[in-house]
Amino acid sequence: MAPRITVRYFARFREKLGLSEEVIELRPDMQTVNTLRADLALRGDTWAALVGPEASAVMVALNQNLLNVSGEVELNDHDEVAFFPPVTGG
Amino acid sequence: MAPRITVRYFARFREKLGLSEEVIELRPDMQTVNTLRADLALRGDTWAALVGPEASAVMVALNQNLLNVSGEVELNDHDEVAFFPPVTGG
Amino acid sequence: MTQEPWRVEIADKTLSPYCPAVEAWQALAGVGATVTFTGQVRRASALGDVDAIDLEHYPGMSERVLRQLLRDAESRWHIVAGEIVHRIGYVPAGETIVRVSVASAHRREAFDAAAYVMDALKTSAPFWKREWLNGQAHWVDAPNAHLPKPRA
Amino acid sequence: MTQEPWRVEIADKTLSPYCPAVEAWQALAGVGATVTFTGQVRRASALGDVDAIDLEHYPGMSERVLRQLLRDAESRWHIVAGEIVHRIGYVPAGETIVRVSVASAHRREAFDAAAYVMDALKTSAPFWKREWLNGQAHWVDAPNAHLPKPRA
Repeated sequence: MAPRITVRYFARFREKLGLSEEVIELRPDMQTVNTLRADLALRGDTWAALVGPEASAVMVALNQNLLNVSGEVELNDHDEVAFFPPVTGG
Repeated sequence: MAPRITVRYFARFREKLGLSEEVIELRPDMQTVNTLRADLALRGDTWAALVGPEASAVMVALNQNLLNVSGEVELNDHDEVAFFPPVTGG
Repeated sequence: MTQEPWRVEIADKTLSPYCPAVEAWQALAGVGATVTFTGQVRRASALGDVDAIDLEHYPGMSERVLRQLLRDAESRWHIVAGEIVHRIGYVPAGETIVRVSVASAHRREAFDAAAYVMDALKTSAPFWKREWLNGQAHWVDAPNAHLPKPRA
Repeated sequence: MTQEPWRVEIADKTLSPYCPAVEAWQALAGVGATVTFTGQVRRASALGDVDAIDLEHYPGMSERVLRQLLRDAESRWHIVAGEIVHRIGYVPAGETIVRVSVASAHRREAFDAAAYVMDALKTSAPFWKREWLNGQAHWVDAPNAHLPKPRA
Protein backbone atom coordinates (compact mmCIF):
# COMPACT_ATOMS: atom_id res chain seq x y z
CA MET A 1 0.00 0.00 0.00
CA ALA A 2 1.28 3.47 -0.85
CA PRO A 3 2.41 5.64 2.06
CA ARG A 4 -0.20 8.13 3.22
CA ILE A 5 0.10 11.43 4.96
CA THR A 6 -2.44 13.69 6.59
CA VAL A 7 -2.46 17.31 5.45
CA ARG A 8 -4.11 19.97 7.61
CA TYR A 9 -5.06 23.58 6.94
CA PHE A 10 -5.76 26.24 9.54
CA ALA A 11 -7.35 29.66 9.94
CA ARG A 12 -7.61 31.74 6.76
CA PHE A 13 -6.16 28.88 4.70
CA ARG A 14 -8.79 26.48 5.97
CA GLU A 15 -11.49 28.99 5.06
CA LYS A 16 -10.17 29.90 1.63
CA LEU A 17 -9.39 26.34 0.61
CA GLY A 18 -12.64 25.09 2.11
CA LEU A 19 -10.78 22.20 3.69
CA SER A 20 -9.42 21.48 7.14
CA GLU A 21 -7.86 18.07 6.65
CA GLU A 22 -7.25 15.45 3.99
CA VAL A 23 -5.34 12.21 3.55
CA ILE A 24 -3.02 12.09 0.56
CA GLU A 25 -1.30 9.08 -0.97
CA LEU A 26 2.32 9.79 -1.65
CA ARG A 27 3.21 9.02 -5.22
CA PRO A 28 6.87 8.21 -5.98
CA ASP A 29 7.35 11.80 -7.24
CA MET A 30 5.96 13.31 -4.00
CA GLN A 31 8.54 12.37 -1.43
CA THR A 32 9.28 15.78 0.06
CA VAL A 33 7.35 18.72 1.49
CA ASN A 34 8.33 20.80 -1.52
CA THR A 35 7.10 18.30 -4.09
CA LEU A 36 3.88 17.97 -2.07
CA ARG A 37 3.49 21.74 -2.28
CA ALA A 38 4.10 21.70 -6.02
CA ASP A 39 1.44 19.05 -6.38
CA LEU A 40 -1.07 21.02 -4.28
CA ALA A 41 -0.38 24.13 -6.40
CA LEU A 42 -1.67 22.27 -9.47
CA ARG A 43 -5.16 22.34 -7.91
CA GLY A 44 -5.64 26.00 -8.89
CA ASP A 45 -4.67 29.62 -8.30
CA THR A 46 -5.84 29.81 -4.69
CA TRP A 47 -3.87 26.70 -3.82
CA ALA A 48 -0.78 27.95 -5.62
CA ALA A 49 -1.00 31.35 -3.92
CA LEU A 50 -1.52 29.98 -0.41
CA VAL A 51 0.53 26.77 -0.16
CA GLY A 52 2.41 26.42 -3.45
CA PRO A 53 6.20 26.53 -3.63
CA GLU A 54 6.06 30.26 -4.44
CA ALA A 55 3.79 31.20 -1.53
CA SER A 56 5.60 33.42 0.97
CA ALA A 57 3.16 34.07 3.81
CA VAL A 58 2.85 30.41 4.71
CA MET A 59 4.07 28.44 7.67
CA VAL A 60 4.58 24.70 7.36
CA ALA A 61 4.68 22.16 10.15
CA LEU A 62 5.75 18.54 9.85
CA ASN A 63 4.50 16.31 12.64
CA GLN A 64 3.67 19.44 14.63
CA ASN A 65 7.11 20.97 14.36
CA LEU A 66 7.61 24.18 12.41
CA LEU A 67 9.68 23.69 9.26
CA ASN A 68 12.07 26.06 7.66
CA VAL A 69 9.94 26.70 4.58
CA SER A 70 12.91 26.57 2.26
CA GLY A 71 13.87 23.12 3.51
CA GLU A 72 13.76 19.99 1.42
CA VAL A 73 12.32 17.58 3.96
CA GLU A 74 11.43 13.97 3.25
CA LEU A 75 7.91 12.66 3.88
CA ASN A 76 7.14 9.29 5.42
CA ASP A 77 4.09 7.14 5.94
CA HIS A 78 1.72 8.57 8.60
CA ASP A 79 3.37 11.97 8.60
CA GLU A 80 1.20 14.99 9.39
CA VAL A 81 1.85 18.12 7.36
CA ALA A 82 0.12 21.41 8.17
CA PHE A 83 -0.12 24.66 6.25
CA PHE A 84 -1.20 27.86 7.93
CA PRO A 85 -0.75 31.63 7.77
CA PRO A 86 1.65 33.45 10.11
CA VAL A 87 0.46 32.93 13.67
CA THR A 88 -1.26 35.70 15.61
CA GLY A 89 -1.80 34.36 19.11
CA GLY A 90 -0.78 35.82 22.44
CA MET B 1 15.75 82.51 66.69
CA ALA B 2 18.36 80.51 64.77
CA PRO B 3 17.09 78.31 61.94
CA ARG B 4 16.68 74.67 62.92
CA ILE B 5 16.80 71.51 60.91
CA THR B 6 15.90 67.93 61.68
CA VAL B 7 18.54 65.32 60.94
CA ARG B 8 17.58 61.67 60.65
CA TYR B 9 19.61 58.46 60.53
CA PHE B 10 18.47 55.10 59.26
CA ALA B 11 19.39 51.42 59.33
CA ARG B 12 23.03 50.61 60.12
CA PHE B 13 23.78 54.32 60.62
CA ARG B 14 21.01 54.67 63.18
CA GLU B 15 22.38 51.65 65.04
CA LYS B 16 26.05 52.64 64.94
CA LEU B 17 25.41 56.26 65.83
CA GLY B 18 22.87 55.29 68.48
CA LEU B 19 20.56 58.00 67.20
CA SER B 20 17.55 58.11 64.92
CA GLU B 21 16.73 61.79 64.88
CA GLU B 22 17.92 65.11 66.26
CA VAL B 23 17.20 68.81 65.87
CA ILE B 24 20.21 70.96 65.04
CA GLU B 25 20.48 74.75 65.20
CA LEU B 26 22.17 76.08 62.10
CA ARG B 27 25.08 78.32 62.98
CA PRO B 28 26.12 80.91 60.39
CA ASP B 29 28.97 78.61 59.29
CA MET B 30 26.60 75.65 58.74
CA GLN B 31 24.49 76.75 55.83
CA THR B 32 24.97 73.79 53.48
CA VAL B 33 24.70 70.03 53.59
CA ASN B 34 28.47 69.76 53.24
CA THR B 35 29.24 72.10 56.14
CA LEU B 36 26.68 70.21 58.22
CA ARG B 37 28.53 66.99 57.40
CA ALA B 38 31.86 68.55 58.34
CA ASP B 39 30.36 69.59 61.65
CA LEU B 40 28.94 66.13 62.36
CA ALA B 41 32.35 64.58 61.56
CA LEU B 42 33.83 66.51 64.48
CA ARG B 43 31.80 64.34 66.86
CA GLY B 44 34.23 61.42 66.43
CA ASP B 45 35.61 58.71 64.15
CA THR B 46 32.35 56.81 63.71
CA TRP B 47 30.57 60.00 62.70
CA ALA B 48 33.37 61.01 60.34
CA ALA B 49 33.42 57.54 58.75
CA LEU B 50 29.67 57.28 58.26
CA VAL B 51 28.39 60.77 57.46
CA GLY B 52 31.45 63.05 57.24
CA PRO B 53 32.47 64.77 54.01
CA GLU B 54 34.88 61.90 53.20
CA ALA B 55 32.33 59.13 53.73
CA SER B 56 31.62 57.30 50.49
CA ALA B 57 28.94 54.69 51.24
CA VAL B 58 26.40 57.25 52.36
CA MET B 59 23.18 58.46 50.80
CA VAL B 60 21.83 61.88 51.70
CA ALA B 61 18.26 63.10 51.37
CA LEU B 62 17.08 66.67 51.78
CA ASN B 63 13.39 67.01 52.50
CA GLN B 64 12.95 63.40 51.42
CA ASN B 65 14.62 63.82 48.04
CA LEU B 66 17.89 62.06 47.29
CA LEU B 67 20.80 64.44 46.91
CA ASN B 68 23.79 64.15 44.71
CA VAL B 69 26.26 63.64 47.54
CA SER B 70 28.86 65.86 45.93
CA GLY B 71 26.40 68.77 45.73
CA GLU B 72 26.71 71.97 47.70
CA VAL B 73 23.09 72.45 48.74
CA GLU B 74 21.83 75.24 50.98
CA LEU B 75 19.96 74.47 54.19
CA ASN B 76 16.90 76.38 55.37
CA ASP B 77 14.81 76.58 58.48
CA HIS B 78 12.68 73.43 59.03
CA ASP B 79 14.61 71.38 56.47
CA GLU B 80 14.86 67.65 57.04
CA VAL B 81 18.20 66.03 56.24
CA ALA B 82 18.64 62.25 56.33
CA PHE B 83 21.76 60.10 56.20
CA PHE B 84 21.58 56.41 55.43
CA PRO B 85 23.57 53.56 53.87
CA PRO B 86 22.90 52.40 50.28
CA VAL B 87 19.35 51.11 50.09
CA THR B 88 18.61 47.39 49.89
CA GLY B 89 14.85 47.12 49.42
CA GLY B 90 12.87 45.31 46.77
CA MET C 1 6.63 20.54 47.05
CA THR C 2 4.26 18.64 44.78
CA GLN C 3 3.40 21.62 42.56
CA GLU C 4 4.48 20.93 38.96
CA PRO C 5 7.20 23.43 38.11
CA TRP C 6 6.40 23.41 34.36
CA ARG C 7 2.86 23.52 33.04
CA VAL C 8 1.00 24.52 29.88
CA GLU C 9 -2.73 24.65 29.27
CA ILE C 10 -5.11 25.41 26.43
CA ALA C 11 -8.17 26.97 28.08
CA ASP C 12 -11.62 27.30 26.53
CA LYS C 13 -13.14 29.39 29.27
CA THR C 14 -12.52 32.60 31.21
CA LEU C 15 -8.91 32.86 32.34
CA SER C 16 -7.97 34.70 35.54
CA PRO C 17 -5.03 37.11 35.29
CA TYR C 18 -3.69 35.49 38.46
CA CYS C 19 -1.54 32.35 38.17
CA PRO C 20 -2.38 30.14 41.15
CA ALA C 21 1.05 28.47 41.01
CA VAL C 22 2.93 31.68 41.85
CA GLU C 23 2.11 31.45 45.53
CA ALA C 24 3.51 27.90 45.67
CA TRP C 25 6.62 28.88 43.69
CA GLN C 26 7.42 31.58 46.23
CA ALA C 27 7.97 28.84 48.80
CA LEU C 28 10.64 27.08 46.69
CA ALA C 29 14.14 27.39 48.13
CA GLY C 30 15.84 29.34 45.35
CA VAL C 31 13.00 31.58 44.22
CA GLY C 32 13.49 35.30 44.72
CA ALA C 33 11.36 36.70 41.92
CA THR C 34 8.27 35.92 39.88
CA VAL C 35 6.87 37.63 36.82
CA THR C 36 3.38 37.18 35.43
CA PHE C 37 2.34 38.57 32.08
CA THR C 38 -1.21 38.79 30.79
CA GLY C 39 -2.27 39.64 27.28
CA GLN C 40 -5.92 40.48 26.83
CA VAL C 41 -8.36 41.54 24.14
CA ARG C 42 -7.98 45.29 23.67
CA ARG C 43 -11.31 47.09 23.44
CA ALA C 44 -9.97 49.66 21.00
CA SER C 45 -8.42 48.59 17.69
CA ALA C 46 -7.36 50.63 14.65
CA LEU C 47 -10.72 49.77 13.11
CA GLY C 48 -12.95 50.70 16.05
CA ASP C 49 -14.37 49.10 19.15
CA VAL C 50 -13.66 45.40 19.37
CA ASP C 51 -16.41 43.17 20.70
CA ALA C 52 -14.35 40.02 21.00
CA ILE C 53 -11.83 37.82 19.29
CA ASP C 54 -12.19 34.25 18.21
CA LEU C 55 -9.08 32.09 18.60
CA GLU C 56 -8.33 29.06 16.45
CA HIS C 57 -5.42 26.79 17.30
CA TYR C 58 -3.70 23.62 16.12
CA PRO C 59 -4.63 21.06 18.78
CA GLY C 60 -1.62 19.05 19.88
CA MET C 61 0.92 21.31 18.24
CA SER C 62 -0.13 24.32 20.33
CA GLU C 63 0.54 22.46 23.61
CA ARG C 64 3.77 21.08 22.18
CA VAL C 65 5.06 24.53 21.22
CA LEU C 66 4.12 26.04 24.59
CA ARG C 67 5.99 23.25 26.37
CA GLN C 68 8.98 23.84 24.11
CA LEU C 69 8.92 27.57 24.94
CA LEU C 70 9.26 26.76 28.65
CA ARG C 71 12.12 24.34 27.93
CA ASP C 72 13.86 26.98 25.80
CA ALA C 73 13.44 29.59 28.53
CA GLU C 74 14.74 27.16 31.14
CA SER C 75 17.83 26.44 29.04
CA ARG C 76 18.60 30.14 28.54
CA TRP C 77 17.88 31.59 31.99
CA HIS C 78 17.97 30.15 35.48
CA ILE C 79 14.25 29.95 35.88
CA VAL C 80 12.96 27.23 38.18
CA ALA C 81 9.26 27.16 37.37
CA GLY C 82 6.97 28.36 34.60
CA GLU C 83 3.43 28.18 33.32
CA ILE C 84 1.73 29.22 30.08
CA VAL C 85 -2.03 29.25 29.63
CA HIS C 86 -3.55 30.27 26.30
CA ARG C 87 -7.23 30.67 25.61
CA ILE C 88 -9.00 29.46 22.50
CA GLY C 89 -12.47 30.13 21.13
CA TYR C 90 -14.56 33.25 21.71
CA VAL C 91 -12.90 35.77 24.05
CA PRO C 92 -14.84 38.98 24.85
CA ALA C 93 -12.98 42.32 24.95
CA GLY C 94 -11.12 42.90 28.20
CA GLU C 95 -10.62 39.22 28.96
CA THR C 96 -7.29 37.40 29.26
CA ILE C 97 -6.00 35.66 26.12
CA VAL C 98 -2.68 34.46 27.43
CA ARG C 99 -0.97 34.29 30.81
CA VAL C 100 2.73 33.55 31.25
CA SER C 101 4.35 33.18 34.68
CA VAL C 102 7.92 32.31 35.60
CA ALA C 103 9.92 32.09 38.81
CA SER C 104 13.66 32.53 39.24
CA ALA C 105 16.31 33.46 41.75
CA HIS C 106 16.80 36.98 40.40
CA ARG C 107 14.49 39.52 38.88
CA ARG C 108 16.23 40.08 35.56
CA GLU C 109 16.05 36.44 34.62
CA ALA C 110 12.36 36.37 35.43
CA PHE C 111 11.67 39.46 33.31
CA ASP C 112 13.84 38.28 30.44
CA ALA C 113 12.45 34.75 30.41
CA ALA C 114 8.82 35.93 30.48
CA ALA C 115 9.45 38.49 27.73
CA TYR C 116 11.25 35.86 25.65
CA VAL C 117 8.38 33.39 26.02
CA MET C 118 5.88 36.01 24.87
CA ASP C 119 8.02 37.09 21.89
CA ALA C 120 8.56 33.50 20.78
CA LEU C 121 4.93 32.58 21.38
CA LYS C 122 3.81 35.42 19.11
CA THR C 123 5.88 34.10 16.22
CA SER C 124 5.83 30.34 16.66
CA ALA C 125 2.75 29.13 18.56
CA PRO C 126 -0.08 28.03 16.26
CA PHE C 127 -2.91 30.34 17.31
CA TRP C 128 -4.88 32.61 15.01
CA LYS C 129 -7.11 35.51 15.98
CA ARG C 130 -10.30 36.63 14.31
CA GLU C 131 -11.50 40.02 15.52
CA TRP C 132 -15.21 40.76 15.93
CA LEU C 133 -16.04 44.38 15.06
CA ASN C 134 -19.52 45.74 14.30
CA GLY C 135 -20.89 42.25 14.07
CA GLN C 136 -18.30 41.13 11.51
CA ALA C 137 -15.33 38.84 11.99
CA HIS C 138 -12.04 39.26 10.15
CA TRP C 139 -8.71 37.51 10.50
CA VAL C 140 -6.02 39.52 12.27
CA ASP C 141 -2.85 39.93 10.22
CA ALA C 142 0.53 39.08 11.66
CA PRO C 143 2.37 42.32 12.56
CA ASN C 144 4.78 42.04 9.64
CA ALA C 145 5.31 40.09 6.46
CA HIS C 146 8.54 38.48 7.63
CA LEU C 147 8.15 34.89 8.57
CA PRO C 148 9.84 33.84 11.78
CA LYS C 149 12.88 31.63 11.68
CA PRO C 150 11.69 28.30 12.98
CA ARG C 151 13.83 26.78 15.69
CA ALA C 152 16.39 24.23 14.49
CA MET D 1 -13.85 53.20 35.82
CA THR D 2 -13.24 54.40 39.36
CA GLN D 3 -10.13 52.28 39.98
CA GLU D 4 -7.12 54.53 40.69
CA PRO D 5 -4.64 54.01 37.86
CA TRP D 6 -1.62 54.87 40.05
CA ARG D 7 -1.18 53.58 43.57
CA VAL D 8 1.61 52.94 46.08
CA GLU D 9 1.41 51.31 49.48
CA ILE D 10 3.71 50.51 52.38
CA ALA D 11 2.35 47.27 53.86
CA ASP D 12 3.10 45.90 57.32
CA LYS D 13 1.39 42.56 56.88
CA THR D 14 1.36 39.58 54.52
CA LEU D 15 1.27 40.67 50.89
CA SER D 16 -0.43 38.55 48.24
CA PRO D 17 1.52 37.99 45.03
CA TYR D 18 -1.67 38.92 43.15
CA CYS D 19 -2.42 42.58 42.45
CA PRO D 20 -6.19 43.03 42.73
CA ALA D 21 -6.12 46.04 40.40
CA VAL D 22 -4.95 44.01 37.39
CA GLU D 23 -8.40 42.60 36.73
CA ALA D 24 -9.87 46.12 36.65
CA TRP D 25 -7.06 47.41 34.43
CA GLN D 26 -7.82 44.72 31.85
CA ALA D 27 -11.17 46.37 31.27
CA LEU D 28 -9.61 49.76 30.38
CA ALA D 29 -9.97 50.67 26.70
CA GLY D 30 -6.31 50.77 25.70
CA VAL D 31 -4.91 47.99 27.84
CA GLY D 32 -3.52 44.97 26.00
CA ALA D 33 -0.90 43.77 28.47
CA THR D 34 -0.16 43.66 32.17
CA VAL D 35 2.96 42.60 34.00
CA THR D 36 3.21 41.82 37.70
CA PHE D 37 6.52 41.29 39.43
CA THR D 38 6.99 39.90 42.92
CA GLY D 39 10.17 39.84 44.93
CA GLN D 40 10.17 37.61 47.96
CA VAL D 41 12.45 36.49 50.75
CA ARG D 42 14.71 33.75 49.38
CA ARG D 43 15.03 30.81 51.72
CA ALA D 44 18.60 30.13 50.68
CA SER D 45 21.28 32.82 50.98
CA ALA D 46 25.06 32.66 50.61
CA LEU D 47 25.28 32.29 54.39
CA GLY D 48 22.73 29.52 54.87
CA ASP D 49 19.01 29.16 55.38
CA VAL D 50 17.25 32.44 55.89
CA ASP D 51 14.49 32.56 58.48
CA ALA D 52 13.19 36.00 57.63
CA ILE D 53 14.18 39.53 56.85
CA ASP D 54 13.37 42.67 58.77
CA LEU D 55 12.71 45.76 56.66
CA GLU D 56 13.30 49.29 57.84
CA HIS D 57 12.14 52.24 55.75
CA TYR D 58 12.02 56.04 55.77
CA PRO D 59 8.36 56.84 56.38
CA GLY D 60 7.13 59.53 54.04
CA MET D 61 10.13 59.36 51.73
CA SER D 62 9.49 55.73 50.84
CA GLU D 63 5.96 56.50 49.60
CA ARG D 64 7.25 59.59 47.83
CA VAL D 65 9.95 57.66 45.96
CA LEU D 66 7.53 54.90 44.95
CA ARG D 67 5.10 57.47 43.56
CA GLN D 68 7.95 59.10 41.68
CA LEU D 69 8.96 55.74 40.18
CA LEU D 70 5.47 55.35 38.72
CA ARG D 71 5.57 58.90 37.34
CA ASP D 72 8.99 58.24 35.80
CA ALA D 73 7.76 55.00 34.24
CA GLU D 74 4.67 56.75 32.90
CA SER D 75 6.78 59.46 31.30
CA ARG D 76 9.08 56.93 29.61
CA TRP D 77 6.64 54.27 28.42
CA HIS D 78 2.99 54.34 27.45
CA ILE D 79 1.78 52.64 30.55
CA VAL D 80 -1.73 53.52 31.67
CA ALA D 81 -1.86 52.13 35.20
CA GLY D 82 0.59 51.00 37.84
CA GLU D 83 0.86 49.93 41.44
CA ILE D 84 3.77 49.34 43.82
CA VAL D 85 3.37 47.74 47.23
CA HIS D 86 6.39 47.29 49.49
CA ARG D 87 6.39 45.47 52.80
CA ILE D 88 8.13 46.67 55.93
CA GLY D 89 8.89 44.94 59.22
CA TYR D 90 9.40 41.24 59.76
CA VAL D 91 8.91 39.16 56.59
CA PRO D 92 9.30 35.37 56.88
CA ALA D 93 11.17 33.44 54.16
CA GLY D 94 9.02 32.75 51.12
CA GLU D 95 6.76 35.78 51.60
CA THR D 96 6.38 38.70 49.22
CA ILE D 97 8.54 41.78 49.90
CA VAL D 98 7.54 43.86 46.92
CA ARG D 99 4.93 43.70 44.19
CA VAL D 100 4.98 45.87 41.08
CA SER D 101 2.21 45.81 38.47
CA VAL D 102 1.77 47.86 35.33
CA ALA D 103 -0.67 47.92 32.42
CA SER D 104 -0.05 49.16 28.90
CA ALA D 105 -1.21 48.80 25.33
CA HIS D 106 1.68 46.56 24.28
CA ARG D 107 3.68 43.90 26.02
CA ARG D 108 7.16 45.35 25.63
CA GLU D 109 6.26 48.57 27.36
CA ALA D 110 4.72 46.64 30.24
CA PHE D 111 7.84 44.48 30.63
CA ASP D 112 10.23 47.42 30.28
CA ALA D 113 8.32 49.67 32.66
CA ALA D 114 8.03 47.00 35.36
CA ALA D 115 11.73 46.09 35.04
CA TYR D 116 12.67 49.77 35.18
CA VAL D 117 10.60 50.34 38.31
CA MET D 118 12.30 47.42 40.04
CA ASP D 119 15.80 48.51 39.02
CA ALA D 120 15.21 52.08 40.16
CA LEU D 121 13.50 50.94 43.37
CA LYS D 122 16.54 48.84 44.27
CA THR D 123 18.86 51.84 44.06
CA SER D 124 16.71 54.77 45.16
CA ALA D 125 13.86 53.69 47.45
CA PRO D 126 14.74 54.04 51.17
CA PHE D 127 14.29 50.48 52.42
CA TRP D 128 16.91 48.46 54.27
CA LYS D 129 16.96 44.73 54.85
CA ARG D 130 18.23 42.88 57.87
CA GLU D 131 18.52 39.14 57.31
CA TRP D 132 17.72 36.66 60.11
CA LEU D 133 19.99 33.61 59.96
CA ASN D 134 20.55 31.12 62.79
CA GLY D 135 18.82 33.43 65.22
CA GLN D 136 21.05 36.39 64.36
CA ALA D 137 20.20 39.48 62.37
CA HIS D 138 22.67 41.27 60.12
CA TRP D 139 22.26 44.12 57.70
CA VAL D 140 22.25 43.16 54.04
CA ASP D 141 24.87 44.96 51.97
CA ALA D 142 23.96 46.74 48.78
CA PRO D 143 25.06 44.65 45.77
CA ASN D 144 27.96 46.96 44.93
CA ALA D 145 29.89 49.88 46.36
CA HIS D 146 28.83 52.32 43.65
CA LEU D 147 26.27 54.77 44.80
CA PRO D 148 23.39 55.37 42.43
CA LYS D 149 23.13 58.62 40.57
CA PRO D 150 20.20 60.40 42.21
CA ARG D 151 17.62 61.76 39.82
CA ALA D 152 17.98 65.43 38.90
